[in-house]
Order: sequence, then structure tokens, then C-alpha cells
Amino acid sequence: MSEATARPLQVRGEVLSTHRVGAYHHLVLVAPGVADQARPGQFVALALGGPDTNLVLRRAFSIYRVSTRGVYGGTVEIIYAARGAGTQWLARQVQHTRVDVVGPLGRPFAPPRDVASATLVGGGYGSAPLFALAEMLQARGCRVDFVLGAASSDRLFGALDAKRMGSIVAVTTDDGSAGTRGRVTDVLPAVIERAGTDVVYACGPMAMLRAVSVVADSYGIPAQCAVEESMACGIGVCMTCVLPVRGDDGITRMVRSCVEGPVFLGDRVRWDDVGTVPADALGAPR
Amino acid sequence: MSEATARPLQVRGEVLSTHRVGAYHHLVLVAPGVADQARPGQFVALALGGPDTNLVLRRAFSIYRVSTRGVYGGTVEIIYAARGAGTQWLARQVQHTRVDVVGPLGRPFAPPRDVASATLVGGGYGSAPLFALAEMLQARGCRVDFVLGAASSDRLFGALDAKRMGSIVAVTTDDGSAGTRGRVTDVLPAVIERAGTDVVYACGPMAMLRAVSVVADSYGIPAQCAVEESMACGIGVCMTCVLPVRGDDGITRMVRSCVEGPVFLGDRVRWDDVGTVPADALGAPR
Amino acid sequence: MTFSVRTVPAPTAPAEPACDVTTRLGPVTLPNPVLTASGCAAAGRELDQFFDVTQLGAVVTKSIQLAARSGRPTPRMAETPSGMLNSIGLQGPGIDDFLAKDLSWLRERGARTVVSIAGSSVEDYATLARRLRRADGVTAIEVNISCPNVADRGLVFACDPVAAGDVVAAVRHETDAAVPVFAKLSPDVTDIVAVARACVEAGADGLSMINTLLGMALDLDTMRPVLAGVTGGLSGPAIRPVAVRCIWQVHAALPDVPIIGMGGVRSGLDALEMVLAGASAVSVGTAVFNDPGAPPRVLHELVVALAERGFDRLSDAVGFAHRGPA
Amino acid sequence: MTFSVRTVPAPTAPAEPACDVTTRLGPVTLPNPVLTASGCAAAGRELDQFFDVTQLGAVVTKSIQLAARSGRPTPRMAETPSGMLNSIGLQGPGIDDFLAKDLSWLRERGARTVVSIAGSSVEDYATLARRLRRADGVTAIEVNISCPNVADRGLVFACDPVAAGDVVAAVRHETDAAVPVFAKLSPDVTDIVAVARACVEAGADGLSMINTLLGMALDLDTMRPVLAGVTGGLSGPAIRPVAVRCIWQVHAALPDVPIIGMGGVRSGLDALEMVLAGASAVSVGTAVFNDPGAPPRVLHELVVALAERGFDRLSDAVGFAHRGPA
Ligand SMILES: Cc1cc2nc3c(=O)[nH]c(=O)nc-3n(C[C@H](O)[C@H](O)[C@H](O)COP(=O)(O)OP(=O)(O)OC[C@H]3O[C@@H](n4cnc5c(N)ncnc54)[C@H](O)[C@@H]3O)c2cc1C
Ligand SMILES: Cc1cc2nc3c(=O)[nH]c(=O)nc-3n(C[C@H](O)[C@H](O)[C@H](O)COP(=O)(O)OP(=O)(O)OC[C@H]3O[C@@H](n4cnc5c(N)ncnc54)[C@H](O)[C@@H]3O)c2cc1C
Ligand SMILES: Cc1cc2nc3c(=O)[nH]c(=O)nc-3n(C[C@H](O)[C@H](O)[C@H](O)COP(=O)(O)O)c2cc1C
Ligand SMILES: Cc1cc2nc3c(=O)[nH]c(=O)nc-3n(C[C@H](O)[C@H](O)[C@H](O)COP(=O)(O)O)c2cc1C
Ligand code: FES
Ligand code: FES
Repeated sequence: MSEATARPLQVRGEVLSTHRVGAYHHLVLVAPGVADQARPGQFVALALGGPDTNLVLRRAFSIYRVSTRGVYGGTVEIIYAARGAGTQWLARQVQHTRVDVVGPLGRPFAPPRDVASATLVGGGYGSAPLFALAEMLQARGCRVDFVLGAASSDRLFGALDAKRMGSIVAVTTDDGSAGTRGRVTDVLPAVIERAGTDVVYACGPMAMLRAVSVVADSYGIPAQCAVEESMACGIGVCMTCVLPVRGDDGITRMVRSCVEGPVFLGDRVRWDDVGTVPADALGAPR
Repeated sequence: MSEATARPLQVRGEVLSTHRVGAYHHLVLVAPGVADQARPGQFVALALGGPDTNLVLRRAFSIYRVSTRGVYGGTVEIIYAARGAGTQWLARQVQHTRVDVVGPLGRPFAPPRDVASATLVGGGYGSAPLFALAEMLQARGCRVDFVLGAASSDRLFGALDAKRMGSIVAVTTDDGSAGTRGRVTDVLPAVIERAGTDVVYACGPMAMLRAVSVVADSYGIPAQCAVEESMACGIGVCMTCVLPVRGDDGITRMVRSCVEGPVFLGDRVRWDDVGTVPADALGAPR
Repeated sequence: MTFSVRTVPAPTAPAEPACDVTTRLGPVTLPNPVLTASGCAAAGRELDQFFDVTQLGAVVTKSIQLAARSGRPTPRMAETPSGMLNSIGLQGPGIDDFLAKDLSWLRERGARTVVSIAGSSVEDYATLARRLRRADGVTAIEVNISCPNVADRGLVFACDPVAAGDVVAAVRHETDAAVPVFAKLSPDVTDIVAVARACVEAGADGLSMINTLLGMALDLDTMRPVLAGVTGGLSGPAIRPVAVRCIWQVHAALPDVPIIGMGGVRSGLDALEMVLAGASAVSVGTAVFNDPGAPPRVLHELVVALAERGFDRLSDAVGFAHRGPA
Repeated sequence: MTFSVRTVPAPTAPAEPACDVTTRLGPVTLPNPVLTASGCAAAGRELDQFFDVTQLGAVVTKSIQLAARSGRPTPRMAETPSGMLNSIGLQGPGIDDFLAKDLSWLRERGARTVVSIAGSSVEDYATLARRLRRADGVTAIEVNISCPNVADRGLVFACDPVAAGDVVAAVRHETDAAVPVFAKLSPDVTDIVAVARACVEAGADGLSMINTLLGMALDLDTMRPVLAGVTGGLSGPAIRPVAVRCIWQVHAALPDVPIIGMGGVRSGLDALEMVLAGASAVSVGTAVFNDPGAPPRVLHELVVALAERGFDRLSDAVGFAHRGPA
């Protein structure tokens, strides 16, 4: 993935291939141009449902991998769970279906200024963007360790990739069907201590990000968390995707996770207040 | 096609094959049970668009052919023009797409009581239901002649079938790209005279049906016309598909073309008043 | 089934109810809460070809007037995104024919019948109610007040709390106390709670909502309105959020008044949404045009959805969203 | 482009207009009739990444208030059939920040700007207009009157002709005559023509319609409202038939008053429908969320559609459906 952040593109994409990975689907989309600009942690927004759909909103997906070369002139890959109408539609599509792609969107994970030891924490399909990140970090000479968690082994994504790339790879599942039974934060402290972690990168459900932030905080290290808020536009114009985040000036604002995120510093997000407007937020009702 | 009119069925159909015929599409649907009951002139109503469609109404199509035997346990065939959202969706479907089918619907063409000479007039895809009718008539010993018309040769459907089955086959196109340049009613009188026509059967656009009715009237012979009115339900519950028809009692009523038609006697339909409520219709506003 | 639904369990006959789905509409108890919607099921006979109409809570008939009416010219419909417009103009037989042919058929068939009535003056409605009082087989009366009031320059009764109340009072006065009278409200008002309150104060046992929204479409080839009637009523899934909001507001204001909810219900989950918002019964309208088997399917799916959420009784679910999980 | 549209010509840059698409909105003439919709384009900057916002007739900004507002808690949206609900609660910077950062950017960029304003009292609106009078780069003012009036128990201004007129009069009074004032109407009223008339009599140069319909959705897992704000505004293709009807009714009653039409426009044909019904300009709202390139695409498609129908001038098409083909 390239380093420059440029403006997002809107391109007529096309399904190149699609197959199941455990409980998820792995989709490869031809999306010329998007790949060249994408950086780890960014996402794409896809228009799903075809010409006569009753679905009016795009769906956001973290970019798993990109390839900028080859006969297709740029592909973008995502890992998704088929849950609602849009993703179920996507799961029914075969090669050549056209999918309008907007991306890359959002602020990527920021690499550490210096060579550092990075621990990457993923929950469910949330681990998808971590492998491109790991590659980038390793290219900069960083040490990379993984903590991957999921409800069950079929929802664990990328454990093999992680083993290939990570120094330590700790796996947890809620039901114990793979790795340690429990949550990622049950094993994270041990990994941080063994790895001498300087920075944590995390992507997964809100509750996990919050818990990861708490652990990172307790070690006095930063956590870069990629959040997942309901998004209507993904490009910053609708104000649906906000969450309370403290700024450099200490003031809490309801910020758009699609353009000011999805990656936030964990200690800036007011996790306990997500889903509310804190009384001390800028412009809060008095 | 069987003789008994029974209640319509609702079945989970499936696309068996689909291919283009000139400007039209020929669709073979597996629809167990529907075929067994269908009679010439009846139609099916298809739910199009898939699970997340924004299309809420069924689409009506005349039954072109049925087969009641074979591995598929009953197929229904239609000939359709892909014009609006629903038919364009249908044209994109491939084998195995599920299509909910309701049918057979409506009153079929009535066979003549005695052996008779029948002239079958079709406009555009309106000729589709005439071939099953011709078969039924011939099985009863009737003479069958065809007059087929269309805007252009690619919209002429079934000329070969007609040549195989009909004594006389007259073809007209508006642009002269096949047969005589002109309208079906330009050649119909000559056919009626040569064939000694006792009854006319017609299916096509309203304007054609009206003109055919006038010609048949002028020869003092009945015309059975299958009309095409906008239908929301196709089963008689919504009252969208009405047109003014004189009853046995001489009173004009706004009758539902989906259940009291689509086949009407031409001299009963008040063609000039279609699209209005004639002042003398039962219950007309005073 | 290829209709756009939020869930599609196997479209089989209604399962043995896992929960008690009887529902009270004022003085009357129905065996289950799924009804047809007025004008979307004629008088039940055509749908009886597709499923046994006695399986439903009740059949709600097309609105009946005093005399036969021819309705409006065609085109009478237009499809719109996730909805449709209609301008039928209440075509139908008059009350005499209706009683002789339709109501008697429904009674003999064993179906429960909610008779919808429509008029152009308070007196029309009163007369219709009087005629129905003498008839057998009327489970309830639904008063369609979305009709122009000739005495008030064609202003629709449902748009004016006073006129709406007058109609309801007249019908209630002429109707046996054992037969509940439901007023059917229009969403095209500034304050639906005010109209609801006026109807209840005038004696309505319950409220049906919502009727269609006033809409219109142009034909881009002729560049004129699609509908011969120019404007028409918008129905179907597109309007469901408006229906749920109306039910919610009225149930919040009048929690003891039973509501028949309708507007875009295609699935049992859609019906559940209305129940949780405050509806004691749910009518299936436009969805029937896409799926003639929709009413029993919706019932089946609703029963499953209630059971999945641990409800032993439908009545516990009515308005549940106002209270929230314990 | 995979959005549900009625026609999909190649999504290229707007073609050389085959017809004169300039449009007059009172004292102002715009180069073309396609605008963004308030709240669906922020202040233009984000969309400028996808297309040149100076190509549009104008950018309509998110409604601005006196002070910064945090809006409502999340969830703030729900998708519905062919539509969506939102309850953003007018989150945005106050007028000062807006003038300093947003309006100045739009002016420097060379875009025409319609500034939408919102308040909770007549005085709020007047103050906002006063502040805008001193600012450069305001092409027009759109007065969002779908806000609760604190002085009248939270009754929405747009629901009361008198309150609506008061707001419009106050804004008109504070605004330069060269800057047109458009009142944005809510469809959630019994008589939209009455509100339209009151606004025009109070000095509105034109009317924008429609704002969202009040709707709601329940979450069937939590069995509580989806939106933290409980109810929300329904927008998108689902509501287009209601928007077309409102434009039609108001244009019929007030044929000389320019209308900015909106509500579910996704394609040039949708825009044409509103123009034929009486709109002199068209705003593209929810469609932008599905297709950030929608506004210029709609413009391009509209130009093609007008040319195909033989219109040399957009102005000849405005309200054409009321007159019919010659
Ligand atoms: C930045 C970001 C990255 C994401 N990355 C992934 C990923 O890599 N893989 C993956 O499977 N999912 C990811 N998601 C979640 C994904 O967007 C939702 O699963 C998807 O939108 C659900 O769509 P649907 O049609 O299946 O559900 P529906 O329930 O039909 O969706 C209805 C509406 O709600 C929105 N919505 C529903 N669930 C979510 C959700 N969890 N988050 C945000 N919006 C939602 C939809 O976008 C849509 O607008 C991501 C979300 C965000 C915001
Ligand atoms: C009894 C009957 C038999 C028919 N037989 C055939 C046939 O054999 N082959 C064929 O190609 N077409 C036939 N039609 C017409 C066919 O129903 C329409 O072409 C089709 O509904 C158009 O759907 P759409 O989605 O393409 O158009 P859209 O414009 O998207 O349709 C919108 C709505 O209008 C209705 N509608 C649009 N055009 C017509 C029309 N011409 N007649 C009735 N309803 C319409 C649709 O059903 C739908 O509800 C028949 C119609 C009837 C009533
Ligand atoms: C074709 C049609 C005809 C209707 N006729 C009537 C009627 O006669 N009386 C009435 O009260 N409502 C009538 N309605 C309104 C419906 O009963 C119902 O209130 C509305 O359509 C919303 O429900 P739905 O979205 O499920 O259709 C009619 C609706 C349609 C679509
Ligand atoms: C997310 C969102 C935010 C909106 N914010 C505003 C607003 O601030 N001011 C306003 O006047 N209208 C607002 N609207 C209404 C739109 O401007 C428009 O009137 C309405 O959505 C109908 O058009 P559409 O269907 O094209 O979106 C908003 C709509 C949406 C969907
Ligand atoms: S999703 Fe629209 S602003 Fe973030
Ligand atoms: S199409 Fe509904 S009654 Fe004929």
C-alpha cells in the first residue's frame, strides 16, 4: 500500500472472486486506483443490492489486502460477515457483478515514529486490516506480535497469516474452540510484557477496543483503535457516525468516525460515553 | 393444456432456461401444478426482483406454452419484452433463480361450440398465447388462420410456428421490415373473406384490439380479445385493472380484467371509453 | 416469497401457536391478530383460493358505501420505490349487494368480518351503520374517514378532529355495543394524536392506522400525472416508518385504546414491530398484491418471532417497546 | 451507479447543455438547477473530492445555528425500505465558525452557496440572518423551519402557518433584497398550501420542499427504538411520491413562486419529475450517501432528459405537467 493520503475515489468495481473463510466471506474486488492509495486501517464503502434494490445506504468494510499490479490493474480485498440484507446480497454475487466502490476512506493506522515493538489486537473480522499493517511495520523494522480473538474458531480470522508474520501469536475464543478460552484482554498483558510492547493497534467490536484501551493505558502505552460505528455516507457529510472524542485541547467533541477515524487513539475516545452526548461535550444540550 | 378451470396456485418457480427471440425473451419456468391447469389465454403473475427489491407489484404475462410432463414436473413458458425494472431484472437472471409464480389466472379464450373457422390475430408478443389456442382449436377440427403484426420484424413473434399451423398466415409490420407494410387490420378483411372466418381471437395492444373488434363487427362475427390493463394484484382484489364492459343486461360496468378477463368479447368492451368511466356506467359519478 | 421481507421462514401453514395469540379489540376477542387491510382483499373470496380465510383474525372488507360506485378512471395505480400509489375511488357494490353477496358468503364460510364503511356525509355513515346493525356476521366496523366531506368543501373527515368525531359518534350511536367501532386514521395530518383523541372521545372502541399517504407520480413520457385521479394513496413498505411512528405516538397518548396497525407490513417481523409499538392487531395490505399468501405467512412468522423473544402471550408484547426489556 | 435509478446514462462529466438550464430563484439566477440538500453535503468540502462543487447550481449547507451544537446521541440512523431515518439533531458549528471556515472556503472555491439556518425562536432566525447579511458569498438563504419553537411548547414552526410566517418575516426583514429567502416546508401537515401561502405572504421569495417525514423504527433484538432520538426523519426514494404531490399542490396554488424540490431524487428523471410538477431547482439529498457523484450525474441526466423531450429551456419545463403537451 502506498504512503500518500490522497482523495478517495469512486470507481465501478467488479467482483473478481469470492469464497468462504470460516464464518466469513473473502471478497476480491477489481477497483482500479483504490488500491494504489490505500493504507492499512482505511476502509471502502460499497453500494450493494443492484439496480432495483431497496437498500439506499453504502456498507463500510475494512480493507484486508490490496494488489496494485497484475492484469486487473488493482484489486481490493475484504473479509465480511453476511448478516443483514446488504451483506447477504453480496454473498449471493458471483464473478463479474458490478459493485460501486468508494475508497480508500478514513484515517489509517499511524506508524510509530521510530522502530518499535507493536502488538496487533484483532477481534473477529476486525483482524482483517492488521496484516497489511504488520507488513508495513515490519518493513520499517518493527517487531510485530498478534493477539487474535473471536467468539468461536470459525470467527477467528487470519491465525495462519499471524503465525507467519508475528513473533508471538496469542489466540482466544469465547467458547475455547481455539486457543485460550476467554477474551483478548485476558492474554494481552502477558504479551505486552513478553514483547516489550511500545504501541498497540486494535480493530474489533467496541467493547473489545474499550478493554484493550484500558490495558494499554495501564502500561502507559498508546493504543490505536479502529472503531466501527453505523455509517450512512462514509465520507463525512451526514453526521451519523459520531462518537465522543477528547481533542488536543481537552475538549470533547462528537467527531465523525468516518473521516476523523476510524482509527483513534484509545485514550482519546470516551468509551463509557459512546452512545451518549456527554454533558461536557462541545455544544451539548444544556 | 387441460380443460378444467380450477383455482390458481402459488408456487415457488425456478428459471429453467432463458434466451432471446428477436426483441423479446423466451423464458421457461419450472412451476409445478400451474401447467396442468392452464388454458390458452390465461396468464401468470410473477414476483420479480429478488429479496431486497424495491418492486412491490407482480408482473402479468400471457402463458405461451406449458409442458405438464418431463423431469421438471411442469413448465410454463412466456415471451416478454424487457422494458421496465421488473422485466429487465428478469432478463438478467440465469438458470435456477427462484421466481414466485401465481397462476393460471383469468378467463381463457372460449373455444367455439361447433367446428368453426378461426382467425387468430396477434400483435407483438401478443401472439404468444395464440399457438396453444391454435393447437386446441385444431384438435377440435377447427380451421386456423393467422394474422400477425408488429412494429418491426424483430418484434414479430411466432411467424414460423404460425406457418407450421395456419392455413393462411398474413404478416404485417409498421415499417415493412417483414410482410406487408401496415397494420393487421389492413389485411384482416381479406383473410376473413378467404378463410370464411366464424370467429376471431385476438391478443395485442388495446388499439389493435379495438380495430380488430371493429373489423369483426363489420363481418358480424365475434372477436374474443385478450386485453392488457395495468394490474397490481392479478387476482381480483385490488380493482386497478378495470375497463368498461357491457353486460348481458346491457348495463356497463367497470369490470376487473384480471378475473373477468383478460379475454372479453370485442363487442362488449367499450373501447372508446377505456380510460374513462362512462357516464352511464353502473355507479358512475352523477 | 420472493417479496422483500426481513425474514423468510418456511411458508407453511401456521404452526401450532407457541404462544397465546388471541387479541382483544374492545368487546371482541379474535383468535389471532392478523387481518387483511381494507381494499386489499376485496371481500375475502379471491384470497380464499390461496389460503383458508377463516385462519385469519378477521377479513377487513373493501370500504362499502350506500350505493354502488364505479370508482375513478384508469390508470389507477403506479409503482413507486418500495410502494405503490392507488386511486381506485372506492369502486364497489352498494351496501345492499354487499350484505346479500359478500357478507353472507363470509358468514357462511365462517370468517370473522370487519366491515369497512365510507360515506360523504355524517348521515351516510349513520345509515350504513344502521343497515349493518340488522345484519348478521359483523365482527367489527372500521370507519374509513379518509373521505371527502361534501358538507365541508370536500375536506377529508380524517383531517379534522371535529368532523372525525362527528362521524364516529354517529356510527357508534347506531351500532350495537357488542360490535366494536374502529376509526381509521389518515397520517396526512399535523397532529394525529388530536384526531385519535377526538375519535376516542366520540366513542371509538379502537383506532386503525394508517391509511395511505397522499402522493403522486408523473409519467415522464406523456409528462402528465400517471393516475387519472392525479393524486393517489401511497402504501407499501415505503410508508412503514410513518405507520410505526403514528402507532407509537397514539399508543403513548392513549395506552388503553386498541390499535389495528397497518402500512407496509410484509413479514412477521414487520408485524411484530407494529405490535411492539402498540398495535393489538395488524392488517396486511399491499403485500397481498405481491404475495397472495402473505396474511397466513405473516401470522406464522409473527408467532415464531414472539416465541423466539420469549413472549407467552401476544398481549404482553403490545406496546412493549414503550416499556423496554425489564 | 449501482444505486437504484430509473435511468443510467454513462456517468460522465455533464455534457455540453443541449438546452438552457439556467434557473431563476427570485432575484438570483443559477447556472443550473441541481443543488445539494441541506444536511446531506455538509458544507461542500467533502463532496469536492468527488466532483467540482462549482459545477452545481449551488451548495446548500447543513442548517446552521447560533451556537455550536453536539446533536443527538447515536444511533442516529436506520435504513428502511428505499429510505432511511435520521436523527442527527442538527449537529454543527455555530454561525461564527461556519462563516470563518465553511462559507469562506465555499466562496474561495467559487461555489454558489445557499445557507440553511435553524433556530428555536424567531429571534434566533433573525439574528442568524443579520449575521449573514454582513457576510460575503451568500447566494440565498434557506430557512429550515422544521425546528421546535421553544416559545410554543416545542411545536415545530413548519406545522403552524402563523409561526412559519413569523420566522420568514423576521429573516426577510434582516436580509438584503438581492438575496432570496426560501422557506423549507415540512410535509407533516394537514394543509401544506396554507403553510406555503403564509410563508409567501410573510415575504418568502420561494419555497423548498420537502423536509423529511416523521418516522420511526424499532430494533427487533433490543425491542426498543433504533434511534437514540426515538423518532427520526424519513428521506430517500420512498418519499418521492409525497414530495411530488407537495410540489404539485403548492405550484398549482402559487404558480409564480419558485420552488426548490427535493425528496428521494436519485436520477435525472426523478429531477425531471419534480421540475414538471413545478420545481425550478432540485436538491439531491440521501442519494449522495449512496453515490457521492450523484449531484453532477443527476444534472447530466436531467439535461439529457430535457433535450430528449424537446425542451430548449429548463424554464419551459417548470410546471409543465400542469399544462400538458400542447
Ligand atoms: C469502518 C468500518 C469498517 C468495517 N469493516 C468491516 C469488515 O471488515 N467486515 C465486516 O464484515 N464488517 C465490517 N463493518 C461492518 C459492516 O459495515 C456491516 O456489517 C454492514 O454494514 C452490515 O450491512 P448489512 O447490509 O449486512 O446489514 P443491515 O442490517 O442491512 O444494514 C443496515 C444499515 O446499517 C448499517 N450497519 C449495520 N451493521 C453495521 C455495523 N456493524 N457497522 C456499521 N454499520 C452497520 C449498514 O451499513 C446499513 O446502512 C465495518 C464497519 C465500519 C463502519
Ligand atoms: C394479462 C396480461 C398479459 C400480459 N402478457 C405479456 C406478455 O406475454 N409479454 C410481455 O412482455 N408483457 C405482457 N404483459 C405486460 C407486462 O405485464 C408488462 O410488460 C410488465 O408488467 C412490465 O413490467 P416492468 O417491470 O418491465 O415495467 P415497469 O414499468 O417497471 O412496471 C411498473 C408497474 O406497471 C405495470 N405495467 C407496466 N406496463 C404494463 C403493461 N403493459 N401491462 C400491464 N401492466 C403493466 C407492471 O406490472 C408494474 O406493476 C401482459 C400484461 C397483462 C395485464
Ligand atoms: C389498492 C388499495 C385500495 C385501498 N382501499 C381502501 C379502502 O377501500 N378503504 C380503506 O380504509 N383503506 C383502503 N386502502 C388502504 C389500506 O387499507 C391500508 O390502510 C394502506 O394501504 C396501508 O397498508 P399497506 O401498506 O399494507 O397497504 C387501500 C389501499 C390500496 C393499496
Ligand atoms: C442525514 C440528514 C440530515 C439532514 N439535515 C438537514 C438539515 O440540517 N436541514 C434541513 O433543512 N434538512 C435536513 N435534511 C433533510 C434534507 O435536506 C431533505 O429535505 C430530505 O432528506 C429529503 O430529501 P432526500 O430524500 O433527497 O434526502 C437532512 C436529511 C438527512 C438524510
Ligand atoms: S458516515 Fe456520514 S459523516 Fe460519517
Ligand atoms: S389486478 Fe387487482 S383486481 Fe385486477
